[in-house]
Amino acid sequence: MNIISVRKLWKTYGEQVVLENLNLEVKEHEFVTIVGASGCGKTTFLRMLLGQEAPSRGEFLLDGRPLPNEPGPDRGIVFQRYSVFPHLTVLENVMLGLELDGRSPSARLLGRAFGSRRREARERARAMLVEVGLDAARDKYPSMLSGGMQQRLSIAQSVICNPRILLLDEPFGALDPGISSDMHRLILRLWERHRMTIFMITHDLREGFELGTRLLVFDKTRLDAQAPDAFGATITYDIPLNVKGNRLLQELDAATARTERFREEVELA
Amino acid sequence: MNIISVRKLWKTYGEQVVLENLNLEVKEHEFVTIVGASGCGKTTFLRMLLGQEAPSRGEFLLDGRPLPNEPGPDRGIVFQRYSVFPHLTVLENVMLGLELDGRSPSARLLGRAFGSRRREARERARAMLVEVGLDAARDKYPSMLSGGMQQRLSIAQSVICNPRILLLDEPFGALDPGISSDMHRLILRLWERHRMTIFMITHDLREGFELGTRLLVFDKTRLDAQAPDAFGATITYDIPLNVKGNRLLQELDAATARTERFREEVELA
Amino acid sequence: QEKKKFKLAWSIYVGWMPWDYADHSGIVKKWADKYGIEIEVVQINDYVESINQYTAGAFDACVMTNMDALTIPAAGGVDSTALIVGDYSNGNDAVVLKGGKTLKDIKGRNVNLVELSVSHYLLARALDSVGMSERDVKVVNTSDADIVAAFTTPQVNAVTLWNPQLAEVMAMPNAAKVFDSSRIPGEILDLTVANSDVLKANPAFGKALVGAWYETMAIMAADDAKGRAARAHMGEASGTDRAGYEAQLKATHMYYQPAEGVAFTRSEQLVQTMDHVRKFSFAHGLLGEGARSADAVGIAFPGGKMLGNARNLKLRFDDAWMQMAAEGKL
Amino acid sequence: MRLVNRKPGRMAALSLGALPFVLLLIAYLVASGLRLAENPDDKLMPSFASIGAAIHQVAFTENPRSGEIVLWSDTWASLKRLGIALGASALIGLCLGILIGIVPYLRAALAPFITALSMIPPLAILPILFIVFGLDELSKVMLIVIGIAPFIVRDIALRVGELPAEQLIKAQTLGAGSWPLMLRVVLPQMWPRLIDALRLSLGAAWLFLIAAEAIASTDGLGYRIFLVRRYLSMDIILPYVVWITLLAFCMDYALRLLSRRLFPWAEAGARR
Amino acid sequence: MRLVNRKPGRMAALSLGALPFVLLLIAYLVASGLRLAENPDDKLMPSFASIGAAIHQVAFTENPRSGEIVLWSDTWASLKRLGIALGASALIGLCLGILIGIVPYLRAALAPFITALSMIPPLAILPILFIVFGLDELSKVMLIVIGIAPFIVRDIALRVGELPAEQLIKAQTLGAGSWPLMLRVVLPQMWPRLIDALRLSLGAAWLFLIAAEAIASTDGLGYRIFLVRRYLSMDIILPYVVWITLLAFCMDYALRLLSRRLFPWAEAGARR
Ligand SMILES: Nc1ncnc2c1ncn2[C@@H]1O[C@H](COP(=O)(O)OP(=O)(O)OP(=O)(O)O)[C@@H](O)[C@H]1O
Ligand SMILES: Nc1ncnc2c1ncn2[C@@H]1O[C@H](COP(=O)(O)OP(=O)(O)OP(=O)(O)O)[C@@H](O)[C@H]1O
Ligand SMILES: [Mg+2]
Ligand SMILES: [Mg+2]
Repeated sequence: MNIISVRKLWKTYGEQVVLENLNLEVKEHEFVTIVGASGCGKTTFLRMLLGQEAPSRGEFLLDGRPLPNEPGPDRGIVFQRYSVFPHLTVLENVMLGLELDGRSPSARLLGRAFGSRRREARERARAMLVEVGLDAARDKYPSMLSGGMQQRLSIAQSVICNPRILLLDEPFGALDPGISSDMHRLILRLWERHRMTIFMITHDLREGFELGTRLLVFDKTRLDAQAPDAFGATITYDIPLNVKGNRLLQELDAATARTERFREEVELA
Repeated sequence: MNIISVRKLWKTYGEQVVLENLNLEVKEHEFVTIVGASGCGKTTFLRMLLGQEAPSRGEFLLDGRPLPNEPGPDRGIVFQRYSVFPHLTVLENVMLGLELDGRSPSARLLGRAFGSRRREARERARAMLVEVGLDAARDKYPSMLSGGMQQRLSIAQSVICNPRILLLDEPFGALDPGISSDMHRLILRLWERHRMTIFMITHDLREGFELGTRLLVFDKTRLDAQAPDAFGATITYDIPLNVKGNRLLQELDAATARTERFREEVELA
Repeated sequence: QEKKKFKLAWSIYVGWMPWDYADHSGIVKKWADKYGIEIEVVQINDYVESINQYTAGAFDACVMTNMDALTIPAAGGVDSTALIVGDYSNGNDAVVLKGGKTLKDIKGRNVNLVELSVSHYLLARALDSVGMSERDVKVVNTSDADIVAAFTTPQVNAVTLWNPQLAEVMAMPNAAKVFDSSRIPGEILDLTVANSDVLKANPAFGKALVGAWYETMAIMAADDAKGRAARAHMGEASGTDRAGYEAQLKATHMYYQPAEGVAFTRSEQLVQTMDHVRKFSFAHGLLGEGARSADAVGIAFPGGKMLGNARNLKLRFDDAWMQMAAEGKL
Repeated sequence: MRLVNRKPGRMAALSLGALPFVLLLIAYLVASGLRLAENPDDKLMPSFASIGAAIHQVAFTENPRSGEIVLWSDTWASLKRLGIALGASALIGLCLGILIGIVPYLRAALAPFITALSMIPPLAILPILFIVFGLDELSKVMLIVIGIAPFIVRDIALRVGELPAEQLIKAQTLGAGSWPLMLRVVLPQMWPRLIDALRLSLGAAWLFLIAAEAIASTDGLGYRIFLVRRYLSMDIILPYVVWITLLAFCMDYALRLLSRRLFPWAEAGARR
Repeated sequence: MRLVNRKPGRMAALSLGALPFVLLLIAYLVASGLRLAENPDDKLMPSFASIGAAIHQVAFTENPRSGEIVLWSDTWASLKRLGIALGASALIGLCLGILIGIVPYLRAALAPFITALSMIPPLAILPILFIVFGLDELSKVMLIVIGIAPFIVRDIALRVGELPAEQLIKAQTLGAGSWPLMLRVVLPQMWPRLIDALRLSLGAAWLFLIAAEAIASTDGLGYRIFLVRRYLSMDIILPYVVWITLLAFCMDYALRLLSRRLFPWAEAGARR
């Protein structure tokens, strides 16, 4: 069965139609990348998937049932404007999701883990921080981090929980190519291992093509110059992509090698 | 004379050395693009140029005199996290700089323009909004804009004042390729017309190479795995680029054409 | 119903300071022990609040003036008995003018005073005495704590007030006392009042209170070291010293002997005074919104004399307790 | 659905909001009934019938002496004082708060003093206030102002301090001097904060009003309350207190609506 | 350099901060001198000599009756009451404020009631309060709590409402239920806000303390002021007021330091 089904979905803000007549079926373990012009409604779509916004019209189904209209641990998110918790250090920010893990009583009662569970959470968080290159900054507060570091922290915080569906809103926009491809690898590995379903918005077409198993293009099909808000965007292209996980990892390595070569060339110059 | 001279500049936060021994001379009307790993101190460098942070050691000269340690209208900025004024509509946000223009008494007294000056400011702001594609959203408040729209608003707000030095911190990171190249054209045109000096941080190497007349790479030259904060980054490469304004504009047009072609190809698929 | 623990509320005023001394020197405890009960003596700084609390049932006895006894507990349906008539104001309350010689000069002025208090009553009696009425002045309600400071401002040029504020005001330049309570002796009474029901069920409570009071009176009246010490204690507790306190005593006619209290309680003058008071109170709406005439609340005096509605007898002047003290039967 | 996401409908919200008031009313009725059973003349917690009679007396019957209806003339006198005082406090709070919040030299010079001022219990230094402001209307208004303005100043200064540094820097790069910066960037963002601060200080404002009217006055809601306190007329005090609370509640509500209407950008950002 | 960017040094800040106090002192000296020249017995603005004598009396001389030094025993009694009341108010404010701020159903049920509560002038319903809470220590503490807790509740609720929606959503995607959300995300971010709210309500707390002590008490700073007020003993009242202000000022300062020390993340974000 399809994990996500969207049928005749409309979203309006007041007079403005943002999305119109959206239809989409997504199977488990797909990696959907979304591209589209700025302001066309990509984030709005993700927000509806999250349960933060309600559709104005149409159906939004998860596993065939209406999407719960509240966020839940099954759907993780990395917001476009990286939002981390200002009162927690980097390490605590990453541990939070593990500590909140709903199964243990201490998590339910105190939102904390103790003893061996805490140690384990700590270990896993540290390992994740190493992966996103923030281990050295683990005791800093978010306000002391650079933009890209906050972005990576936000990614680490969300992916460590291994949600069933992962929503990424321009997650690598603030990262340099090297770290960006590290992140690609990380995401792909988690995607393979936990068989997540991923929705990722990106402005980097190459990234969209390379990472996804399917690329959606959001665009307006009708335009009225007099009333630019009268028509909304919808999915204009839905392109299946054939490059798959392992193969892509190899390609990424090749790309990294190319960057290295550039470096060397520059050094010679 | 050089507009900016940096001599033996160090910047530390507590124990952490962020920048070490930076030396740089920049002439008027240069377009300096800066690349470097996330968290290596690029934004910190811009913040010092702005007067928001003081160097820990070393000299920072503007026109041969110590940089004033406060921001001023000669140095415009587009922050990495787009910061616009939440209480002003899009149009008012862009008009603000024109209204604050220090020469008229009403600007000094009330921070507003009246009569013909106001009409003129309005016209110019509207024209700028058309250029960044926000004219339809001109009466919205920033909280109602998408991430990319806020970013464009922030750019429009800063460049409309034609500062002598323009500081851009990953200005196009949240924009799709089409709008991004529109922005490139806009910036280049302003750069040519007003003979600004521009510093632009970017993570898109291509963007860095194509736009700038000079590319700086920030990186650490020394590393201590035990104490990752003990050494700071500095300028490891300083590459003069030869593509110049007009020629680049043509290249950009070609690039746009390529995107269009991609579109058509996809449509055929 | 019978009980063992009782509470007396008192507030700081010259005529009631003996309660503080009686409490601190152990006299109250001694008398309470004698009757096998416990009496808690509680100081409440806000005079009105102490009566309100008594009326609301938080205390079994409380000190108050005759007028307040009528208008607050009695009008509030709490049957109250005046156990002890401690003193009357003999100059402790006065009308003071700034830049005026006689009471007649008050005409047309704003008079600052604690509205509906004995000061108000005094002013009414004063105006009466020169053929004026309240219409000839404008009463401005001013709390007793602020009245001295108010008098220092140019806007205020007539006040009615009591001691020790009176003394402070008189110390200021160009303050003239134009009428005081010595002109209406025996009309402003300081009483110790107890709940009649409690008293009926527990006569021991009344006996202990009266016994303690008159023992204190005896000490206080004496011009020996102990008496001086007692007066010094009372002065200090009221925020001044012995000299200051004795000055206040001079304007207070204390009934040191129980017999004097008994005699006064039995006198016809008390009936007349209470008649004045209840008429004044009724005219100012103090007997409650439901009161149709000054007769609404009944007042009983020794010897079967009575004022007002006999079926709503709520204030009783009872000489029996003081009589017991006078006869040494306690 | 999580508790934090479950939102009551309009009707549910209204009835939920009314619930505590109803409970309080019931508690009063029970307590009052118990007391009245013991002493039918009890004044502390009068029955609704006698409160109704008192209300009729003060709110709908002309006072024979003055020809005025007591409640309305009291209300009018009090609201006038309160209005002037709130206006003055808001103005002072806004101006000083912004200045202290944004000009470091002024902060250094004034913040400790304002802090100290806000700690002085005004009721303890009334005599000095009388000398400075006299005893008439001015002094009552001033007592309220002294009571709440320092709070508003400090609150606004705190809020100015919470503005992100980036905004102020951006404005300066757009050519704003100190003064236009305050006028165009700080001030407009402080309006909704000022309304919040005013709402939070309404209770204190009424308190000081009542205290002021208790000091030397011939009309006003506070005057009446203190006057009838002399004979424990809770049948008048309680309706007066309810009336005051209602007036204050309505002012609070009006201010909130005003804020929503005038500053939509402020609501848009936050959650509530 | 723009005024908003010019920062005084440490010494300059200290002397600037002292300036208004010095001016006030001078103003007092002049006014007092003028009044005393006219009437040497004037009690309203006593000279420093007589204030000094009074201070010596209350602060350094044992009271022969009780063997205590009045000022210290008063201070101790008052601080105890204040401390308990502030603690209780903070606790109530934090718990209720967070609940009201984040649980819509609770907000609907309680926000109007708390608003109404905060508007009731407690001094007007004293008789009922005293009947409910008695006349001993509890009632004094309760008067302060009733006076300031509603304010803190409302302030905290407002602040919770200002938390960005993204944070709460993010926490929920990380698996937080309503309770852990409050505990781990909202509560910690409210600590510095609570300290701010406490600082802002210190003045009111002292006010209510003094009012409570003036009504029913036999010790405490407010009691002493009440006691000597009828003699217009400004030579005692003024040092007491200064002492109260100083105590409150120090509490305010200590709270600010505490907040800086304990919640570095809160300072880092904002400008100040
Ligand atoms: N206020 C601060 N306190 C402590 N450390 C800070 C502070 N601000 C920045 N840093 C540290 O300085 C370093 C450089 O930060 P900066 O923002 O300049 O990086 P950047 O090069 O702009 O990175 P990015 O590309 O991710 O934006 C980071 O390691 C960051 O942790
Ligand atoms: N709260 C709101 N009120 C009114 N309009 C809104 C609101 N939120 C979003 N919009 C509008 O909805 C449209 C889509 O916004 P959205 O954030 O989904 O764009 P996006 O595709 O994510 O763009 P970007 O790539 O720039 O992030 C925009 O035109 C925006 O102005
Ligand atoms: Mg978006
Ligand atoms: Mg940066």
